[in-house]
Amino acid sequence: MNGLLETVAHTLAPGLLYPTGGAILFALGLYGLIRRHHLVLRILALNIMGSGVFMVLLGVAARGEGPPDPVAQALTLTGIVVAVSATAFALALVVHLTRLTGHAVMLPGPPDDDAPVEDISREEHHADGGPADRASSEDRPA
Amino acid sequence: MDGGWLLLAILFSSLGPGIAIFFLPEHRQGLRTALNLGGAGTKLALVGVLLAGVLRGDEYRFSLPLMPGIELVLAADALSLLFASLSAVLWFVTTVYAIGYLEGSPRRSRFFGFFSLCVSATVGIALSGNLITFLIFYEILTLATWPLVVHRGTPAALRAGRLYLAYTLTSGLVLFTAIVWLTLLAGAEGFTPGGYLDGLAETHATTLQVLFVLLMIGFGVKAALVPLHSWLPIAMVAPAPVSALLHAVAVVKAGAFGIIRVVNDVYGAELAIELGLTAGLLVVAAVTILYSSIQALRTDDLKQRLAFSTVSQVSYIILGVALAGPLGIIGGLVHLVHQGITKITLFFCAGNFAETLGIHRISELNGIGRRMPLTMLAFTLGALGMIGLPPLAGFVTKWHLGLGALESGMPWVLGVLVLSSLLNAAYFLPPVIRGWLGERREPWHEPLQAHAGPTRFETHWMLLFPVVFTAALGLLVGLFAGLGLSPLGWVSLIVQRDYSLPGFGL
Amino acid sequence: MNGALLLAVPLLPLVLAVFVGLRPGRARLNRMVPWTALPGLLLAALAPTGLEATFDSLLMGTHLALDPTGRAFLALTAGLWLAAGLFALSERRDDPRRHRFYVFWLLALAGNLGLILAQDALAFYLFFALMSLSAYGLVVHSGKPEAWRAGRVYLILAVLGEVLLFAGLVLAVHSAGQSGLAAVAAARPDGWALVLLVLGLGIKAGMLPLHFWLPLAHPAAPVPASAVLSGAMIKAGLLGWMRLLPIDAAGHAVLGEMLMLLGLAAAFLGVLIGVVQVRPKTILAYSSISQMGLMTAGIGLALLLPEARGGLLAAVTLYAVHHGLAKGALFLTAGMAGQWPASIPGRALFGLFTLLPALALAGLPFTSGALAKNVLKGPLAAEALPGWLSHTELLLSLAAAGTTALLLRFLWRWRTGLSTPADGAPDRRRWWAWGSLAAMAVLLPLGVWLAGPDGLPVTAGDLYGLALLWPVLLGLVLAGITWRWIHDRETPRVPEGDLAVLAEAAWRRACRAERRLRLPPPQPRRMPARLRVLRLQLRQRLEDAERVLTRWETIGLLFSAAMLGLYLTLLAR
Amino acid sequence: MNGLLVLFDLVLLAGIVGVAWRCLASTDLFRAVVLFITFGLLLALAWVRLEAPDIALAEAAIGAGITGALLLVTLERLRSIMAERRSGRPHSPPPDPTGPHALLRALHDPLPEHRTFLPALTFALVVGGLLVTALWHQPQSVGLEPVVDAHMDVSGVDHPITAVLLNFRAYDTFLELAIVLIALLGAWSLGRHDLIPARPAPGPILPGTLRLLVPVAVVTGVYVLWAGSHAPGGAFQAGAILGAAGILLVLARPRQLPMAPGGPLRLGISAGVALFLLVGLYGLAAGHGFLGYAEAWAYPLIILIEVAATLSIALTLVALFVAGRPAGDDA
Amino acid sequence: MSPPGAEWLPAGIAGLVGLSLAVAVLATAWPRQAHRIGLLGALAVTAWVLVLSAVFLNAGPDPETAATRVALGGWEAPLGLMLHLDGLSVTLLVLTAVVGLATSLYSLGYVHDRIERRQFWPLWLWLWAGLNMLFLSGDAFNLYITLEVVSLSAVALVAFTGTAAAVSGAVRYLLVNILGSLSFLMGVVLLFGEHGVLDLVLLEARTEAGPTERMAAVLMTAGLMLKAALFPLHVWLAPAHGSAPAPVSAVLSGLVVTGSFYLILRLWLGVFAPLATPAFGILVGLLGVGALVWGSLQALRAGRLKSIVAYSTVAQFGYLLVAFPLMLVDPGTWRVVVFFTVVHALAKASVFLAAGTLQHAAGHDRLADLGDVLRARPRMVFALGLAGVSLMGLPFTGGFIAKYLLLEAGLGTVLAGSVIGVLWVLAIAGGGLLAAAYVLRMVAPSFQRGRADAGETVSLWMDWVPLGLATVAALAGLAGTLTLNTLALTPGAP
Repeated sequence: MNGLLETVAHTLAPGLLYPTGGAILFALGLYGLIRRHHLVLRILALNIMGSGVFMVLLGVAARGEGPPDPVAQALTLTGIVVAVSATAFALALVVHLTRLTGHAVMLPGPPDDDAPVEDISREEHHADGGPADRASSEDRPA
Repeated sequence: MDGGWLLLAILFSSLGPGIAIFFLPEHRQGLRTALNLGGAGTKLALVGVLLAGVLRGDEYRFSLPLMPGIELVLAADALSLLFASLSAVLWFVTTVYAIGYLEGSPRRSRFFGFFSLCVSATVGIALSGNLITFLIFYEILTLATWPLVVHRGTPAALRAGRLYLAYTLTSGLVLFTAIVWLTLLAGAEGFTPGGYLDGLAETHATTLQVLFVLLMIGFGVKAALVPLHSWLPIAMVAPAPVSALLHAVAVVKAGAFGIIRVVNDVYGAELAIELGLTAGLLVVAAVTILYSSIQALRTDDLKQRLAFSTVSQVSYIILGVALAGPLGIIGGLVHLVHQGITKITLFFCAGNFAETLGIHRISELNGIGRRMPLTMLAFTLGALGMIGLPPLAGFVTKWHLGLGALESGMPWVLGVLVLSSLLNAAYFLPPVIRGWLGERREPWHEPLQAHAGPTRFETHWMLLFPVVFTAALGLLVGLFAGLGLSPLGWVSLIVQRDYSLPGFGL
Repeated sequence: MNGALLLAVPLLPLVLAVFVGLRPGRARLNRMVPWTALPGLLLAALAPTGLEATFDSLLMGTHLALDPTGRAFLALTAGLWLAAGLFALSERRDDPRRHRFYVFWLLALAGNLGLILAQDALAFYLFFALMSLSAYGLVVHSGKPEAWRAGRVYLILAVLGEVLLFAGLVLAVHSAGQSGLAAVAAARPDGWALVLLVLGLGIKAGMLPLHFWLPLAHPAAPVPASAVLSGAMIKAGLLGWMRLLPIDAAGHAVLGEMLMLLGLAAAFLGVLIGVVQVRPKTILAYSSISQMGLMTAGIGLALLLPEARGGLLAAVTLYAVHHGLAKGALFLTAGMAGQWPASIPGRALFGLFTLLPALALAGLPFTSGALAKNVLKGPLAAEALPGWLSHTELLLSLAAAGTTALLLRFLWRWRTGLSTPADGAPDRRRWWAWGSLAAMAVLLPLGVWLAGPDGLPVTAGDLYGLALLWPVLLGLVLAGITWRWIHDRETPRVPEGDLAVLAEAAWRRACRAERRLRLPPPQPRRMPARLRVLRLQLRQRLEDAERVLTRWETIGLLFSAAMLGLYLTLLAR
Repeated sequence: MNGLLVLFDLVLLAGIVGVAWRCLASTDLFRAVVLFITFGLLLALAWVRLEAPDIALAEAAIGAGITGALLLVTLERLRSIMAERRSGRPHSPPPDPTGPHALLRALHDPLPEHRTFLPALTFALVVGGLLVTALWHQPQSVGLEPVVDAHMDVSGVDHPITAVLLNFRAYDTFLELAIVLIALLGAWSLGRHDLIPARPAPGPILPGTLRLLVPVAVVTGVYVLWAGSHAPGGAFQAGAILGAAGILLVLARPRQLPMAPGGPLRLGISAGVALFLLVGLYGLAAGHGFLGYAEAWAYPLIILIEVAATLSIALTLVALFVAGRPAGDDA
Repeated sequence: MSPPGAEWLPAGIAGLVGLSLAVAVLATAWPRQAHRIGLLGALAVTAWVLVLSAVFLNAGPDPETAATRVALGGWEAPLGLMLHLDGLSVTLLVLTAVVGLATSLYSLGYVHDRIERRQFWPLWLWLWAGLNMLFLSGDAFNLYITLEVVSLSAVALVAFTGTAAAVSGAVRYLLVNILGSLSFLMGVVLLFGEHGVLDLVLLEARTEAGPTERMAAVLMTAGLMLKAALFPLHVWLAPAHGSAPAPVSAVLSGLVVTGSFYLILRLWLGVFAPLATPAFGILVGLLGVGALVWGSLQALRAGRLKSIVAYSTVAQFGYLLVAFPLMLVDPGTWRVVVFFTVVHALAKASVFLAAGTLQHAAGHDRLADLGDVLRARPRMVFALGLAGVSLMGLPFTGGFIAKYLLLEAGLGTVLAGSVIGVLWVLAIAGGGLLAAAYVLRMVAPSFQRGRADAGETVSLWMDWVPLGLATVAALAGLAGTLTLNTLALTPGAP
C-alpha cells in the first residue's frame, strides 16, 4: 500500500506531472494544427505546442531536489520571446495575406502555372510606396 | 610528368579556342575562323610532336587527383595516338568544311564552340589513361554533341536530340555503374596492354562477365551495336559536318575505341576469350554488320543510307577486336582509322550534294558526276573503299579481318565479311552508277549559287577541299598501307609493341 | 629501275585516265589513249627474263614480275588493247561522251595489264577488281536499256566474283602463310578455298554456269570494248586459275575432272545455243564461252595429268593468246560491217581479214588455231585418261567442228548488215587495227615456231595436221545442215543470255520486294497521340497529387507519420 | 509533497489542457483568442508553481499580454479587411476550397470535416504517448543548477537566471534579441503600416485609463528591469511591460501616430543588439572571449545591455503591433 | 609546435561570428547604406572565412583533435556556450561564403529599388550571419536559436516582395518552420532532461540507445526533415522558392535547406549515432528514392522555370537520403554526402540566379513562353546547362565526383551483400537521367528555331554572376579531394 502510494506520489510529483502535461499540450497542439484551417487558429495551435515544450522544460528543471535549474528557466524565457516574435511576424503575414487574397487560409496547390509572379527587379517604383502598394491596388477593384 | 604538359596542350588546343569562340559575337567571323583553324592546326602540330615522341619511345603522362585513390590520367601510348591523330587530322578537315558549310548561317559561335568542345573530348578519350578518365571525356562528348545535333532547331532536330540524349545518357549511366563497380573490385588501374583483371578471374568470373556486358551496353550505344543503334540514323537531321563528326571523328569512334580499350587493355584478349566474352561480342558485331547493311539497302535517303552503313562499318572494328587475335586486332584497329577517313568523305560528299544542289535522295543523283565531278570522284572512292575494294582503305581492313577470322579459327566470320561486302556493293554501287552514268534531263536547281553567288569550282572551295583531301587520304592510306607510318604500319606497331604479339609477316 | 618499268605498265593508263577525266575536252589526250598499252607490249617483247620488283610500301607489300606465262598474256593483252584502242579512237569519234568511255577504257586496261604482272594475291586482286568494275562502264556505255540490263547482270556477277575471289584468296593466303601467288599455289589450296577461287575466277572466265553475262554484255558494249572483253579480259580468269590452282606434281583429280566436265559442257553448249542466236556479236559471245570451255578443259587436263602439266599449261596459254587475237579480230569484224569497201581489191582484202581469224578459230592448218589445238592435244596421246575422259581428243575435235559451224553462222548473220561507209572513204585507222589483228592468225604460229619460247617446243608438224581438217569439214557440213533445215528467225530461239533470264526474273521479284520494304525517310517520329494524351493525364494526376500533399492537414499527418515511422524503425534493432 | 499541492497541480493542468482544447475547438476566433489569453495566464500560474517566477512574469507579460494584444488586433484587422472586401465586391468571393461561407465570415472557422479526425487523433495520441513514455523513463534531474550556482560569484549579478541569460549564455540572449529584431524587419518588409486597417479602440475609457496606466507601466517596467539583476525580472519582462504601454498608446490614437523619423527609429530598434554586440566584440578584443566581460565590469555592462535591450524590445514590440513599416523608414 | 596562425584560430572563429553579426546590425541600423555595407561585408566575411579555413587546414592535421572549440564569454561547457569548428563546419562555411558572395553581387543588380534595397539587405545579412552561426554552433539549444534566426529571416526574404504568391508561400514556409523548430526544441528538451547538458560533444559522450534519445532523435529528425524539405515533407518548398526573388531562392535552395540537412547529419554522426538501425536506414533510403522520383516527376510537370528548379531540389535531396543506408554500411560515406550537398548548393544557386535573370528579362518565368529570351541570352543558357550538368552528375563537374563516390558507396553496399542496395544503386544511377530530363526541359527551348528577344536589359552582375557560379560548381570537381580531406578533420565522425 505504501509502495503504491509512493509510486503515485512519485508520479504526481511536479517533475513528472508537468512534463506529462507538457507532452499532452504538445500533442494537442499538433492535433489542432492538423485539424484547423484558419491561419490564426494554426498559429494558436503552434503556440500551444510551444507552451507544451516549455512546460516540459520547466517541469524537468523542477525535478531535482534543490532549487530549479536556472539554465532551463533561462532557456524557456528565450523560447517564449522567440515564440512571440515568430507569432507576431506570422500574424503580420496573415494580415497581409488576407489583404492580398481575401482569405486567411492556406490554399493548397503548387504555385503553378499561370499564377502571375511579379518580379521586383522590374517594377517601376514611386517614391511614396513599396511594391506592396501596387500589389494591393491591383488586387482591389478599380 | 614533363611530357604531361604536351598532353594538356593538345587537350587545350581545341578547348581554349572553343571557349573563346563561345564568347565571340556572332559577326566576328574572321577571328572565329582564325581561332578555329589556329586551334586545329596547333593540335595537328602538337599531335605530330607527340607522335614522334611516342615513336622514339618517350613516356607521356599527366595525372591529377580527383578523389582519394582516383586520378585523372592522361597518357599517350601508341593506341591512343592512333585515335588522337585520326581525330586531329579529321577535325582540321571538318573545321574547314564546317566553316564553308555554315557560311552565312546564324549561331555559328555556339556551333563552333561546341564543335571544339567535342573534339577536345574526343582527344581526351583518346589520351585517357584509365577507365574513369575515359568515362569523364566520354560523357563530356555526349553533352557537347547534343547542341550540335539539335543545331538546326527544327522540331525534328530537337526530337532527334532528345532521342540521342536518351540513348547516350542511359548508356552512360550503365557505363558509369560498371566502371565504378570495376574500380571497386580491381582498383583504379590504368589501361594495361593485356588487361589487369587476371587476379579476379578465378574468384569473380561471373561478375566479370556481367560487368563486360554492362560495359558493352555502355559503349555499344555510341558504337551503334545493333539493338542500340536507332539513334544514329535519326541523328542524321544534323548538319553535314556534324554528321561527319558523329560518324567518323568522334562519337561512334569513341564507343568503338572504348570497346577496344576494354577488351584489350582492361580485360585483355586472353581473359576475354577465357570468359567466353569475345564470342558473344563477335556474334553481336556480325549481326550488326548484316542487319544494318540490309537496312541501308532499304532506304533511298542518302544520309540515312550512309548512317546505316556506319552502323555496319563500325562493327567491323568490333569484329576485329572480338576476334582477339593479332591479325583480327590489326584489322579492327586499322578500321578505326579507315572507316573514319572513308565515312567522312562520304558524308562530306552527301553534304556537298545537299548544299550545292539540294539533293538528298539517291534517286536524284543521276548525272551528278558531270556537274560535280570531283565530289563524285571522292564519293566513288569512298563508296568503293567501304565495299572493300583494293587499293582503298577498306580493303586493307577487310583483308586483315578475313585473315584474323581464320587465324582465330572462326571461318564463318569470313562468310559474314563476304555477305557484308555484297550488301555494301548493293547499296553503294547504285549511287555511284547513277552519278557517273545516269542521265539528267532537267537543269540543276542551285541553292548554293542562288544564295552565295557563283562559285569558282563546282562548289564552295571550303566544301570541296576537305572532300578531295579525305578521299585522297583514303586512297593513300590503302595504297601505301605498307609504309611504317601508315595506319596499318602504326597498328602493327601497337600490336607488336603493346601486346607482344608477333606481327603477321606477309 | 625494274620496278619502275613494271609499275609503269599499269600506271600509265591510270595517269592518263585521271587527265582525261579532269580535262574531258582535250583531243590530244584522247589520241594518246590506245598507246598506253604500248609499254606493255614492248615489255612483253623486250624485257629480260626474270624481271621482277617488290614494293613493300604499296598495299601490304606488292610483288610484280614478268614470268613466261605472264609474258604471253601480256603480249596478247597489250596488243589487243592497242589494236582495239586504235579502232575505238575512230569508232568513238562522234560520241559526245567518248571521254567517259576512254576513262573506263584506261582503267580497265590498267587493271588488265596489272593483274598479269601481279605476283601476289593483293596486287592480283587489286588489278582484277579494277578491271572488272571499270569494264562495267564500257558495257553500259551506250546507255540503252539493253546496255543497262547487260550492265546490271555483268556488275552483279563481277561483284560476286570479286567477293568470292576475295574469300578464296583470304583462305588460301591464310593456309599458305604468305601472299605470293606462287606460294599460295604451292601450298595447294583446297576445300573451300579451292571452290571459291575456281568460282570467283570462273565468273570472269565465263565458266558454266556463270557464263551468262557474256552474251548480254558483248552485244551491248561498243565493238572495241567487246573485243577486249572477250579477247583479253576473260583471259584474266584463266590466268588466275593457272596461277592459283594446285597445278603441281600431285595434280588434283577431282578438280581436274570437274573442270574437264564444265569446260567440255561449255564448249558444246556454247555452240548449241550460239547457233540459234541471231545477232552477230551474241554469236561471237557464245563462241567465246565455247572456246573458254576448251581452255577450261585444258586446265582440267593439266590437273589430271600432272606429268604433262608443263606442256598443257603452255598449250593453254598459247590457246588463250590465239583465241584472244582471233576473237578480238572477229569482234572488230563485227564493227567493220559498216566499212564494206566499194573497190574490188578492197573487198578482197576485207574478205581475207574476215576469214582469217574465223578460220584460225576453226583450226585450219597453218593458222594459229591449228597450232594451238595441236599443242593442246599433244600430251593427250601420250597419257591415258580414265573413264569417259579417254574420249577427250574426240570431244575436242567435235568441239572444233561446232566452232566452225558457229563461225559460219556468225558470218552469215553478219553479212546481212554489211554496208559501205557514207562518205565512201575507208577508215584507215580501223582497217589497220583490224587488219593487224586478223593477220596475227597466221603470223602467230609462225612467230611461235620461229622463236620457240621456253617450255613450248613447237615442231613444224604442229602447224598443220590432217586430224584438224575433218572437224572443219564436219563443221561445214553441220552448218549446211543447219542452214538447210532450220528456218532462221529474227528472234533467237534461246533468249540471249540463257540463264540470265531466270536470274533476272528472280531479281525483278527482289526489286519489287525492295520497293515495298523501303524505309521511311529519317524523321524522328513524334510521340503517338495516345501517348501524348496519357502524358497530359499523368501531368494532371501529378499536379493533383502534389496539391493533395500541399494541403496543410496532409503535411501535418505526414509529419506525424514520419515521426512514428522513424520511431518504429529505431525500435527495430 | 502534500496532497493539496498535487490536487492543485492536477486541477491546474486539467484547466490548462481544457482551456487549450476549448481554444482549439472553438469555431469563433474571438472566443479562441480569449481562451488563449486565459491559457497564457493559467500557464503563468503553472510556472509559479514550478518555481519559475521570472518565466511567470514573462509569460504573463509577453505570452499572454503582448501575444493577446497582437492576436486581438489581428482579428480586428481581419474583420475590417473582410468587411471592406465584402462591400467592394459583393458578387465575387475569392476562391477558397474550404467553402464560400468561411471566407465571408472572417473570424469564423468551421469545424473541419471528419476525414482527418481519426488519423489526427491517432497520431496526436501516439506522439503524446511516446513523449510521455520517454519523459517517464528519464532519471531524476542532474541539471546545471550546481554549476551555475558555483559560478554565481563571478557572474556579476545575483540572480541566477539573469546570470545565465546575460553572462553564461549571453550568446543565446543576444540572438534572441536579434530574432525579435528580425521579426520586425520581416513585418516591415511586407509593406507600410497604412496598408493595414487600423481601428481605434472604441469608447472613451481607454484614453482616460491610459493617463493612469502608462506611468504605472513605465515605473513597473523600470523596476522590473532593475530588479532583474537580483530577483525575478529583467530586460524582456521590462521591455514587454513598456511595450504594452506603448501598445496602449497606439490603440488610443491609431490614426495620429507620431511620425517617427526613420533614422532614430532604426537606431532605437537596433540599439539593444548593437550595444550587446559592441560589448561582445570588446570582450573579444580585450581577451575575455566574444561576449565575455571582465569580472569587475560584468555588472555595469550587464545593466547597460539590459537597459538598451529593454528600450529596443519595447520599441520593437510596439512596432510589431503596428505591424507595418512607418512612413518615416522609407524616407 | 603548432603551425603559424593556429593560436589565432579561436579568436578567428568568434571574430567570424562577430563580423557577420556586425555587418547585419550595421545594415539594420543604417539601411540607407545597406547595400554598400552588404557588399563590403560580403567581401570581408568571405575573405575572413577563406583565411580561417586556410588557418584551420594548416593547424589541424590530426583528425582526432582537429575540432577547435571556443568558449563564448570564457564559459566552458556545460555552463557556457561553445562554438565548434571542425572540418564539416569549415566546409559549409566556405560554401556559404561562396554562395553568399555570389548572391550578394547578384543582388546588387537584382534588387535595385531604393526601398526594397533597404528591406532586402539587412534581412539577407542576418540570414547569412545566422547560417554562419548555425554551422559554428556546438550547443543544442543554440542550434535551435540559430535555426530560428535563419528561418525567420528566410521567411521574411521570401515574403518581402509583398505579392500574394510570395506572402502565401511565406506563410506556409513560416508555419512549417515553426512546427519543425518546435519539434526540434522538444527533442533538445528531452535530451536536456535526460542528461542535463546541452553541449553536443558532452551529449555525444553521454548518449546511449534509450527511449529518451530515441524520441528526441525522432522529434529532431522529423522537425529538421520538415525544414530541409525532405520528401514527403517537401511541399512548402516549391511555393516558397518559386515565388521568392531569385537571389533569395538561390540562398534558400542552396544554403538554408542545406543548413537543416547539415544539422540532421551532424546529429546522426554524433549524438544519435548509437541509435541507428538498419531499418531506419532503409526507411530513410526509401524516402530518398521517393524524393528522387517524385521531385523529378514534379519538375518534369511544372510549368515555371523556378518551380522546376525548386522541385529539382526536392529530387536532389533524395540522394542525400539514399546515402543514409549507405552510411550504415560504410560510415565514411557521410563525407561524400557533404560533398554532394556542397556541389548541389553551388549548382542550384547558380541555376536559380540564372532563372532570375531570365525572369527579369522576360517579365515572367513560364517555360512555354521563355524561348525568345533563352535564345537571346546564351550566357544564361550556358549557366543553366553547366549547373544542370552538375545536377545530372555528369563529368567534369563536381556533381560527377559526388555521384561517383555515392555510387561507389552504393555498389559497396551491394557487394557487402545487401539486397536492397541494388535499389539504392538504381536510384543513384537513375536519378541522373531524370535530372537530365528536366534540365533538358529548361535548356532545350534555346535551341529551338525561333525569334530571339533579349527582353528587358539586365545589369552586368545579373548577366555574369550565374555563369561564374556555375563555373565554380562545375570546377568543384577539382576540389573533391580537398573537400573530402577537410571533412576527414571532423572528430567523432567516422
